[in-house]
Amino acid sequence: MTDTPPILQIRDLKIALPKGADRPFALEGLDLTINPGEIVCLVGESGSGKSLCAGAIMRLLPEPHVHVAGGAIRFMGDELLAKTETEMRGIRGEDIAMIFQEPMTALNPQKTVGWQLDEVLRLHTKMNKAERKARAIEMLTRVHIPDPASAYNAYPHQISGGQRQRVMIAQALSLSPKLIIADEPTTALDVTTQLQILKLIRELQEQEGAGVLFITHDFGVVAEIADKVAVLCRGEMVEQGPAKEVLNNPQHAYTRALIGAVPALTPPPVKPVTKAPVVLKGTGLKKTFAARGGLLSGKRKAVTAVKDLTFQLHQGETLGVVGESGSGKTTVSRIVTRLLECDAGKVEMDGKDLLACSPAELRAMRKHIQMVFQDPMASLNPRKRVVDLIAQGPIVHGVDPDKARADARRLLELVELSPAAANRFPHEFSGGQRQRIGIARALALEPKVIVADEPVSALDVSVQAQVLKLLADLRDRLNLSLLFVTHDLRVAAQLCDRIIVMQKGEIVEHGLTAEIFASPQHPYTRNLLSSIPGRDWTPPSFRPDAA
Amino acid sequence: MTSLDTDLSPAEPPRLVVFWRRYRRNRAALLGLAIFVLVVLMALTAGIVDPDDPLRRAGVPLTPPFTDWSTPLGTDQLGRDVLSGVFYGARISLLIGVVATLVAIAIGVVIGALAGYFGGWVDDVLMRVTEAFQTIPNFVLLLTLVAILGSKIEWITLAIGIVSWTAPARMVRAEFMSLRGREFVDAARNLGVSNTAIIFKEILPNALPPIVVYASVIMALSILLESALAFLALGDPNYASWGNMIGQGRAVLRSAPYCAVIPGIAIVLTVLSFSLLGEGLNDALNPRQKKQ
Amino acid sequence: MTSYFRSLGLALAAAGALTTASAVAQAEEVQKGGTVVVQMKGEQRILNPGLRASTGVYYITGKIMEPLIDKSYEGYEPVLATDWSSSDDGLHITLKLREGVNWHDGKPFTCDDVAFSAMELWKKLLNYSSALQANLESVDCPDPHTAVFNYSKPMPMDLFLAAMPDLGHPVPKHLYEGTDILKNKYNTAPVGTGPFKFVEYQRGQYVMAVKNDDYWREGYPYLDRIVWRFINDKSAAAAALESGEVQESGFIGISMADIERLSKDDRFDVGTMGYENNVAHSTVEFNHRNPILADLKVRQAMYHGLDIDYAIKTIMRGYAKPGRGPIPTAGGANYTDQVPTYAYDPELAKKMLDEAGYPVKDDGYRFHLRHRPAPWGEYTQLWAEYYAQAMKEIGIDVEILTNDAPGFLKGVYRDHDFDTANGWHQFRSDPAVSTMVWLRSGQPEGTPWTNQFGWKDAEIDQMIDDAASELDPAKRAEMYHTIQAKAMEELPVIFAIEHPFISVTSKKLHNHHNTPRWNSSSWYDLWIEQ
Amino acid sequence: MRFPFPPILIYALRRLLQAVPVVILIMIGTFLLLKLAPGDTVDALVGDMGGADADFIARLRAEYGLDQPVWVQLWRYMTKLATFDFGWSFVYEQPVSTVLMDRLGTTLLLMATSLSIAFTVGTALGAIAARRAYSATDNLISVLGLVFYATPSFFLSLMMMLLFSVKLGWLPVGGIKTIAGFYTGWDHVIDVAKHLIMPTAALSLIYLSFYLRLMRASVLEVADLDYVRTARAKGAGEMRLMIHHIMRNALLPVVTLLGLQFSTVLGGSVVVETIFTLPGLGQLAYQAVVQRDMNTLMGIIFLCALIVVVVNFLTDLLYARLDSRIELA
Repeated sequence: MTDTPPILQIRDLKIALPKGADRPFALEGLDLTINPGEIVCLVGESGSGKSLCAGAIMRLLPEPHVHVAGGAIRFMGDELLAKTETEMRGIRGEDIAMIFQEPMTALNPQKTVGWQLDEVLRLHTKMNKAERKARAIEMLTRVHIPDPASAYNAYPHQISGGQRQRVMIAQALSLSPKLIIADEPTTALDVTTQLQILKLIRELQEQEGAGVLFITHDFGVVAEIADKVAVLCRGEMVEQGPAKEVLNNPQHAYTRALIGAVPALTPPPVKPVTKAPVVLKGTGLKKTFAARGGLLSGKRKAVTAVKDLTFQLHQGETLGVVGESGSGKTTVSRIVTRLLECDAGKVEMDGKDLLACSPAELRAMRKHIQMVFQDPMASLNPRKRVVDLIAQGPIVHGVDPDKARADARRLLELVELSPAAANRFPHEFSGGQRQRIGIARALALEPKVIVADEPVSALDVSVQAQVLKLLADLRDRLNLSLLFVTHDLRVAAQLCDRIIVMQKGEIVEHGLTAEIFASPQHPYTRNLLSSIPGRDWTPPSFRPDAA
Repeated sequence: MTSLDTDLSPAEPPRLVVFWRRYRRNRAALLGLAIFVLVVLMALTAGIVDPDDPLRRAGVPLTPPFTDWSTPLGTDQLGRDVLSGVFYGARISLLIGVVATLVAIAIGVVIGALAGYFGGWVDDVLMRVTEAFQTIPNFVLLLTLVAILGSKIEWITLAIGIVSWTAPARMVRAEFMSLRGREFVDAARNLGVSNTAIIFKEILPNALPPIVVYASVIMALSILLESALAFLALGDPNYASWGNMIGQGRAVLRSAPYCAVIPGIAIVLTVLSFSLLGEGLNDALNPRQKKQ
Repeated sequence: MTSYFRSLGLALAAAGALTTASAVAQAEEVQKGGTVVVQMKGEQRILNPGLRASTGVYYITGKIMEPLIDKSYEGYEPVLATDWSSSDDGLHITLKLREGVNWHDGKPFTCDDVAFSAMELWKKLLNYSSALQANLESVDCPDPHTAVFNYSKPMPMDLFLAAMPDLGHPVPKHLYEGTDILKNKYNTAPVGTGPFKFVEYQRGQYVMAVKNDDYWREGYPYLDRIVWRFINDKSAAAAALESGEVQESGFIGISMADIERLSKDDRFDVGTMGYENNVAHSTVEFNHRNPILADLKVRQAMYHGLDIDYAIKTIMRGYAKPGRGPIPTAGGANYTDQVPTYAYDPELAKKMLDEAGYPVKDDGYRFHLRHRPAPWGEYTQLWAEYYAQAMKEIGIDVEILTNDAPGFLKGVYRDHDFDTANGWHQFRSDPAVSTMVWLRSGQPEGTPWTNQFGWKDAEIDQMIDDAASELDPAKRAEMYHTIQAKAMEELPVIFAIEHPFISVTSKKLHNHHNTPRWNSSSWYDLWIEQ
Repeated sequence: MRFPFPPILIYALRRLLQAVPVVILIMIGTFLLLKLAPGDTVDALVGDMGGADADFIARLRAEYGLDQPVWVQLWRYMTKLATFDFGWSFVYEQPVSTVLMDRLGTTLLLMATSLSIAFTVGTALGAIAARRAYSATDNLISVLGLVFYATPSFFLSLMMMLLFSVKLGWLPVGGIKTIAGFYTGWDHVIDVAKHLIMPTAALSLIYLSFYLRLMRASVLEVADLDYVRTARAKGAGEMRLMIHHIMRNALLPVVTLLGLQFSTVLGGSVVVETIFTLPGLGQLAYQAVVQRDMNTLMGIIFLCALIVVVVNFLTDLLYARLDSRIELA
């Protein structure tokens, strides 16, 4: 890129894990170079060691349990590993700045935005109070915060997630650091916000000419922002190169697998499901939350989560409910399963209104409509063995416990898990495996409808693909009807026959997935689609067995 | 594909083993466990150490310790054997600790679970009752209950349980409030599991760890409360309890300090062991906390 | 628990019988001024001896309010009354009142005060006194310094005299007349004629009184100030004595072990002198409604099972003697030791119980008893535990039911819900007005410290009534000896241990414990080394 | 989002209203409970007087209204209470309000000093222990805290008294001031302070370990939070982290405990007040139970409820002050 010396040079970095961890080194032999004005993406799945790399550069590893065991980290030619803690303190925030994943938790909730911006300046400059404030407000302006002066006085909980991330960026950039480490900075954000933040990072980095180490798991984001890409697999760097190269022509099998797992934005072929009978029908659903105000205040604000929602789900069909956070999509999934009581409307199944059922009737009806939850850890009772988790439903509905357990073992095979899993506890499984158990549990009751609430959003991309494939297979084999709630348009495109796009509790657009992706009608849908990271990049397709 | 998602990781050791591994990391907790085991052993072997009634006249009153080997730790004002009292006292103290704790936890779990799970007016009513109990100073309530019921050991234990349930109730309530929103509870409801089963079979086992830890606090407090009652001469004199021994030994504190100091040390060590035990349990049941 | 001291005060000339040092070093020169701090184990909240007959009250108010007549080792001592006489029919008692005595507020003390106090307080409101003065018709005041008590039935002069030191405290009429006497504010801020004037009463803390410069005994008192500090906790009280914060502790205010310890400490005088008027019995009381206990042989066997000497040595630290029935040695002529006794003999006890038809059963016991101990603190509790210990040795299981005072009183005296009970009970100078209520049947239901034991013996009842109306002292004494012997034989109650009270006094104090009811007296001649 | 004055008032008023049913519940409950106790105040009084004859006893019962059915007594009491009339203490022969006011000062002084010492020392030690987690310092602090906690308060009190009053003669044995010392001004303050040292120490040492342990856990937890990492990444030093970032958030659960513990400490002070003869509400409550002094005990419970309401209100304010996310309205 340029002839100037690299900002950061990592040579043969080794990070040791404590005894008893799944491997001795979190990172082994990492080499990485970042030049000025360059955005280097460090890509990997969870547990690949990518975040520890950032910790090593900042010298903020949780020592002594996790520590650098070898190698060199040279920053502007200086060896960081040789610096004293005091020297490091001078470098942190001033020369190397960091942006974290969770904007909510990464800001001190008890201090105003202004105070936190001020702190960096106070720590590293001799500016007086007025100058610092001017600088802070200038930074807030640069990150495009609407009303910088009032944001300065606000507490983090008083501004939105996107704005908080902007504050984090302002804080990181306020001393024009030479290196910015961004650790999954957009993962927690909605897709439209994500795009804005990515653009912002790009924009500011270009202005400052700083080097950026961008840590992410999302190839879409990589496609959006990276100049260079390094791919980590269980602590080892398997591939490195210019972004375009790696994205479009990956060499290593792992990279290929990862990229191959990224769902393409091409919807499935249209199935003639609309002719099939309707199994689930929602009419005029309405839900308002009487949210409590502050912890101590008695005033309650009403928040409308869903207003006047109507939909139909046909036999064998997958209906996607798509929207950003706060759109009410999750509320929909809870209403139709009657985990939440609805204010008005009907949910009919076999001509019976689920919402009007007595508790006893409802318990019987629940058999027919099962749910797969978002968080595979939280949705499995950690104190129950897998076999009991799966057999629980049938047992509740009167099946002989021994038979139910035998069935449960068979179901494990159906979701491609070894029967040995039956006697284990949930925490002994990986995320994808847990989600398979969740699916098996839903299937155990042989339901007509499965409501899946973001079932893959907590999973790594390769696992995500496998679980999606499993769901699709099962749906086809068992002729299931699926109500699939997701925020991820790529996932929706993969699985859903039809989609409903929701915004602020209302349906703004609905129709066949292919049609909506091809020609979105509503401006919001258009905005959503155009915000998908890496939408212009079509992942090269590999046969799954290519490796 | 490099790794298949469906491959199982190697099986983990049984929970008890994991529990013990975590527990033993805390050295203080190991010490606590050791003392606790000792106290339990004392309680169990009391009948062997002294097969007779510990309240009988065993020797010349106020024999100092280590002077007469038939009463190695000396005798008290009425010639009762201090050693035998300490051993039998372990029984009573443990009994009071365990039973009072069970009573407190049982009341606390029921009230806290109902309030936390159902919320709404149930919660309001139950929490008002809890607040009412919490507002009355617990020791004053205890004195009142003992004034009503008399100083029989059964009643004292029950009364201690009754004045100790509010904290576990609040704790259980908080746990239930956070757990009832968890997806596994939704999952159970979605399977058609009844409320009772959800409360006791789904949520309660998950709410237990902090309660188990807190149980050690109640045990400790129960023993201290009993000794405070005995100090005010409201203990049950029909049993040798450490509290009674101190309460009476206090009169001879200046001339025969061992009468109060020996059971006093027993109480301090036992309460200490409960507390350390609690910390160990916390580390073992609550692995969120940093490991050493 | 203070204050279960009842005393009526009767002549008890036997000076210095039970004793310590002190009172000898009269030669020393008196030092005037200074403050004496007294420890009180419990708080007497009513400071009016005309309303509450209790040593706890006199302990404080004795210095502020004076009785008409007090007692010394020599006999009766004129205080506010200078002379007394009775009409021959015993229906009129005439008192000459001291002249020139003023109340602390400056108003003169006259017969009107005595008449008002006698009619409105002593007769109506003062516990114990209302029975004594039941036959008082009126009090006449022929002149301001003469009071005539008119009775409808003869009042023996010696009974009247015996009662006066405790039950003869006049109150100032001008402060009480026309008010609700029970709620009068001077009940807690007494105004008297005594050597010390009330200053303040801080509840839960102390009562303070200062020297009365206008006191009628010229040149007295010596002290500037007296403070009564309420220290319930016996260990704290002992610590206060040792640290010099407190100079006197009376009525066994600290533990027996500390009393024994301090008796060897040369900073303190420890002894029973000055309590000749206050002797008590530690008892075992039976509920005769229980058929087992109604059996005389069982009661006698139980007495044989009690090692009284051991209990005196261990519990009372030797400051006591074995009881010999309802009249203690302090009973003077009325006392006798010619009574049946029950030596400690567990084997005999077991044998007697076997004979009575109560062999040891499979559970190792002959029978089970529920015992209620009075919650009066250390040695009553120890006595109860010793009793249980001793009974177990002869095969009787005793379960101790501990309650606080109201619970105990209700359980024993109102509900009769007990098998045995123990407490201690004060002998009030004359058996007629004290321990006989323990034996006489027909006591009003629910009255504490009376015969609520279901004990009824027509013979004893008759003997008690006869003795009360007998006017010849010698005959009377004889009758009491018979009653005493009979009570020891029949054992309605075991009067197991007789013990006086004990004071611990700093040697800095002089002229202390020099009257038979010293702690209740006015302390006008007490002085302290500066 | 500063809170202007009126919302606080409104908030205070609402807290007060919320407390009303609780207080009524407490009062009725306590009344009925006490009525279950064997014996009544006349038994206690007669016991105190050393006995009395039957007529006298009956007259006292009628005088105090104890001959009425329980519900009549309850109704009479509650209607009087509604006008804030606490009634008359038959034991002290004073209006209950006077009896209570005499004691309130001492109790508040004792509680306030011991709780604030327990709180400040406890949190400080807890923070130190957490920062040096699992070191020797941590172990020493933790175990020492536990030992004090495990020692029965009367044992601790008696030992202190023995050492400091009897052996060393540094501190007075008990009481709230030197009687007949007649100190004024600063001398009085110093005198009272000297008398309060041991009782305060005895009480605060017990409760100290609660704060210590909670603070230690809380600091450990907060120190792990993301924003502390953010502050580190900004280049903040350990001191700064502790003071500006960890402390305030870590204090939140501890402050909650402060509010909850107030009535517990009042109960705990029964024993300490008895030993040190402090004329406080704890000892008064004990005496009231033993004397069956209904009105006084009810008055204490009522006062206690009020204090708890006020303390909870204050902790709420403190909480809101510490936690910017909470608004009072």
